[in-house]
Amino acid sequence: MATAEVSNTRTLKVKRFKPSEDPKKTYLTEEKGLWSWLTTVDHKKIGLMYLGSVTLFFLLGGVLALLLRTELLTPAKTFIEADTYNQFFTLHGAIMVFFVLVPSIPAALGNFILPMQLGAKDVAFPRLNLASFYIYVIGAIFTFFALVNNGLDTGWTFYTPYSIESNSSVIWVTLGAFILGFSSILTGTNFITTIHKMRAPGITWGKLPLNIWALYATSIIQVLATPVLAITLLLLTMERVFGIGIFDPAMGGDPVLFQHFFWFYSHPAVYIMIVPGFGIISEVITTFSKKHIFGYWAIALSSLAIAFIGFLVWGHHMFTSGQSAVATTVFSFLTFLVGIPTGIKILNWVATLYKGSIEMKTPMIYVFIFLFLFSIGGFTGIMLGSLAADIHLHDTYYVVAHFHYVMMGGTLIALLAGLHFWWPKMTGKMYNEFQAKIGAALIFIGFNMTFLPQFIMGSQGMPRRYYNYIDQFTIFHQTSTIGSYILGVGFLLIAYYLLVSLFRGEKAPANPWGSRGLEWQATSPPDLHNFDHTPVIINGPYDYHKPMEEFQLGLADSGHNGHDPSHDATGAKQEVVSN
Amino acid sequence: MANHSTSHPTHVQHHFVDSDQQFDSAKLGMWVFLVNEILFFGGLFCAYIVYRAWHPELFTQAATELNAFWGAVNTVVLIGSSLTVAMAIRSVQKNQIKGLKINLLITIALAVVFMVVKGFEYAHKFELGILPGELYTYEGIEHAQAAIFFSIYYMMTGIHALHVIIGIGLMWWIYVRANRGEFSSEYYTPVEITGLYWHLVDLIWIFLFPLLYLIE
Amino acid sequence: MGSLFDFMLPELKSPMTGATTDALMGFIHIVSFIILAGVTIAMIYFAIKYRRRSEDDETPLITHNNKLEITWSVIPLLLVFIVFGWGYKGWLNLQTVPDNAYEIQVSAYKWGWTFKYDTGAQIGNEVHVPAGRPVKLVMQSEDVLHSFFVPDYRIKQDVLPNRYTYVWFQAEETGESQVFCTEYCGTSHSDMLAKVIVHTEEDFQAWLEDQGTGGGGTPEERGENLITLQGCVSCHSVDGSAGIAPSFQGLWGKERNFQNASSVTADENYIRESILNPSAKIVEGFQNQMVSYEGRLSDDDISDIIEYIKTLEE
Amino acid sequence: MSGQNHEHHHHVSTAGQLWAIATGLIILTIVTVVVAKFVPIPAPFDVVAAISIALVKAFLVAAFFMNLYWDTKFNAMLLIMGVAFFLLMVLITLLDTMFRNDIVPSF
Repeated sequence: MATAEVSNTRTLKVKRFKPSEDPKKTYLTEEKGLWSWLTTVDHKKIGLMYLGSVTLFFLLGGVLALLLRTELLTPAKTFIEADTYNQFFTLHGAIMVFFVLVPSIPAALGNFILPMQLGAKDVAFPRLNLASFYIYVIGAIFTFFALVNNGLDTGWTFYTPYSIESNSSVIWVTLGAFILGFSSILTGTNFITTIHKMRAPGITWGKLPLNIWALYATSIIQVLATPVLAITLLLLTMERVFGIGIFDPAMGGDPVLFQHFFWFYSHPAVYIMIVPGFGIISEVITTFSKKHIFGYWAIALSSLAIAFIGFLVWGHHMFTSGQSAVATTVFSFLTFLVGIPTGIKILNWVATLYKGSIEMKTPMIYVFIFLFLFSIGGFTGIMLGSLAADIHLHDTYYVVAHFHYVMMGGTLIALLAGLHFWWPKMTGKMYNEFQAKIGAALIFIGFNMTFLPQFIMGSQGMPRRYYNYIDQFTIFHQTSTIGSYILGVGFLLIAYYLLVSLFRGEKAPANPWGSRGLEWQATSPPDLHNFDHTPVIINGPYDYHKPMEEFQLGLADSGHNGHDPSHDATGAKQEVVSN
Repeated sequence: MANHSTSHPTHVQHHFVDSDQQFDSAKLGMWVFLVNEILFFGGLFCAYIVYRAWHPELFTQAATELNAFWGAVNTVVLIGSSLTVAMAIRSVQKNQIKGLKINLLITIALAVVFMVVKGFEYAHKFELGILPGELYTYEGIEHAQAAIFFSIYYMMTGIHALHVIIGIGLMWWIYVRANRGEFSSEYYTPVEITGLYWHLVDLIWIFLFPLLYLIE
Repeated sequence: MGSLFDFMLPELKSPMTGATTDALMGFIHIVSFIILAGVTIAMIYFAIKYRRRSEDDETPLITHNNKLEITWSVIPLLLVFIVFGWGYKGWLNLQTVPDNAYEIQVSAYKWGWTFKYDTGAQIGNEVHVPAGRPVKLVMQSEDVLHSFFVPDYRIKQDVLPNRYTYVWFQAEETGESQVFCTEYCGTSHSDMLAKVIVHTEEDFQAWLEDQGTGGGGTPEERGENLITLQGCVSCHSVDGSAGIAPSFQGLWGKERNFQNASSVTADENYIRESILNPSAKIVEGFQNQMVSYEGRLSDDDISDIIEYIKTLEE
Repeated sequence: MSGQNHEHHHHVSTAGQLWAIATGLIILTIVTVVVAKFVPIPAPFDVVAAISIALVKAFLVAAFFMNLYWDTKFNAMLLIMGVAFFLLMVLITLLDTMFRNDIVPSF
């Protein structure tokens, strides 16, 4: 490619590559057997292994949640002891946060989709990618060990000094989460490098899919925040082993300092969980509206803005903790600033629908559910950010409902949208659309029935993490419990029809939704190396006003993968070689 | 993608287009990882700063138990090892594999010297009863939070020492690979990124030394 | 609308601390509801109006609209500034204790509250206060973090082991309000409740006088008072019912079987040891989870408690 | 793309340069010890002096040993970003720990 040196006058020989509807070899069939999965460095298989593990943990965390809700059917003891209840809510929180929400979208779906959307053969460091999966597994084993050996009863927040004196297996879980942190860090490092160095020719920063922007913002948070969690958990472990005293008031240490350390990670961590969800929403909403995204740069940059401002607001978890008045004031103020970019995104998505060609397929239904639930989560977040209201609502069920609306109504619903959206690409199979819609309806009804009453009882004064409660809250708790059962049935239904589709599902075409995204220009399921050509990108990922043929271009001759993506393919002359 | 891999040198992995892309990616990835390391140590520095701002007198008193001379010696040793790592990279860039190996061995030796000095410092403190946290029994410092200073000291220097040990392991691995003739001026990515790691370990110590040993 | 808010919030019994909170919450709820309704209606309207009619539908190219973007950035920004300022004002009020406030010392422990008056009177899990007068609680924890929450007053403050924190309120009417611990503190966190009991000024003074200096009564009465005050009863029942620790009823003079298969008759020394060094002998079927009361109870206190336990026959 | 491009990608320092940097670092180490032990500087400024010298040393290592001076600016930006976020963490935490006993701020 000697001509590639001068970007404006070069000629790119491009050719039209229509993805085959009947691929002979795919990443699933190229190598078979358990061993090929366990030793694979293919980002797609690793993504699926993550998806499987995340699903297992979601099942575990979900069962714990149902047990908790069942216990709360009546005040005082329904069927488990207070200590068991305390362990269950702790493990529910820890598992859902560390093992489900954090890795769900980036490590599972992101791993699968990111290189494909960049037109790369793999992530930059495939072996590190596999390592990150095994690190996740090791972290999980530690946590499992705690689960069967004494449990954990500190709450997922590990607040000192309770976590220092607790009799449960705190060290196993802190070490588990410590190890898990490295998995998260490696994924983040891998993604940043891949996005910078592995883009196909023509993918400039202005043509990155918004999913990539979201994963990029997420990776930045992972890289900057996770090490602080690691050191915090290490210090807590040392606190229990040697009694180092930094966070222990009995030794002259300061428990509020621990909260600063903890939330320096754990607040940005909620953006690790939600921001990749934003990416999925942008992809799905454009595909099913068949329309260009409204406000591309507003959405892309607001992800980065959220990532950065998200680092400055951790103290809003500590308004009643006894931190200084100055800090409280500053944190409250900054908290409102992070609400703005989030609001901007929502409005841009709604505006994208305007004059679109909207098809309510299952992924799109989840997007609608997301927009509704996440908005409620966002508004209640504003409520909790305002000082006077937070004093009343802090550590009540209002907060519980708020973060379930954000994390479950946001992240998990976005995950479901993404899962249904990319399922045909990942497995090559179509799921049953009718059953999927029933599932979405059950999720929507069950979710609201579970968590709306929690807003009310929370502002009535029902504190969180309560095994026993006073009689006036009984009706809310019972409604909530019934809602959680409906939610459980919804998830079972989803698991059922997705599993059925694997064996009996219709064969998926390469591009069932008519998307312009690059990942849909590969076969379903994709080739081991994603594309059988080096893709060339001339149009933006949301240029629905242009014909599909313009999205099916690849380098006609073998060789370079446009290592230097600043060479804008639009500047070059294209010489389309006929097929 | 059989048609793509024909022009690949053996060290270039299949998913990279060429050696440069692989080198740049590895280097960028390493820098991202170093950012991690900065924030990892950052947590400890933060604890240090908070406690020093609360109890400046504690830090002045407690630091007298640390030996500035040996701290300075270790600083010079680490700077020396950084120099030899830089020389090792220079050697491999100029395709002088023998120079690479010699410099790596000197680096390992200096790192071991650092650890030995550190070991003597620790041993001396253990004898006095200056142990972290609850195990602390020393009575020479009249301050309620004296144990916390040494907890911070042990955490900072301990984790740094752990990084030195990992560094020794990495250098040895590079040395073994160099012996097998895997590196040349065309391909020395692992040498370069291990070097970056080692310099960061040096960087951290450059701050630890005045903050812990030179408080008057 | 008013009744909806009543449904959302408990009756406000300390307007001095809670009025701003209630007004602010009402404001945010209404504005949020309007915006949420707007967004939802727009979504559903678009979904119906612009539904896909054929696979060849063509959509217009609308990439962005700067005026619109600025509008919907600036308006929410102004709204959140209002919310911030309003919330800050209310919080400032919560932080500023009136000068004439009546001060009560609060001690939190696993799992109960002790309230100490300047007369020396002490009472567990009930705080009696005068109506129509600001009350300041100066709080400290004896073990882990706790948090003092009275929904009726819209106040909450964490209680820390190494520092004093405070809250204030002014109950206008006589009556009772519920106190919760809202910082997770272990097994019986959800039973760490207390009541605020509001008296008229005269009744309050009379009640306070009644309490004496906390040292009155027979040894048995003092012992009974102490086991409530020190929170023993949150684990050890006095009616023989099973808890997370052995009941006090029927304890005296009985043979105790321990985890290590040894046994001893429950006498003064056994009870004393169990209070000061609880992990020395663990009764079969129970966990080692009690903390030592060394330094928290005087020898006299322990004697009084033993006297009281003697009265608890089966 | 391989041959001629190599030069601007991979800077090769001369041995003299590397030795000069190392010598500079060792001299600065001696300076910082001497300043701390033998020059009486009043309370907060002794720390400022020590940290300033350490920053100069850190700059030398990062720029010339770690090759940032010749490297792509993005890698230098990463380093700066890491330090910036560390400073944010410290400064905001100090906003709490240093002002706990202060009166409530007012408009």
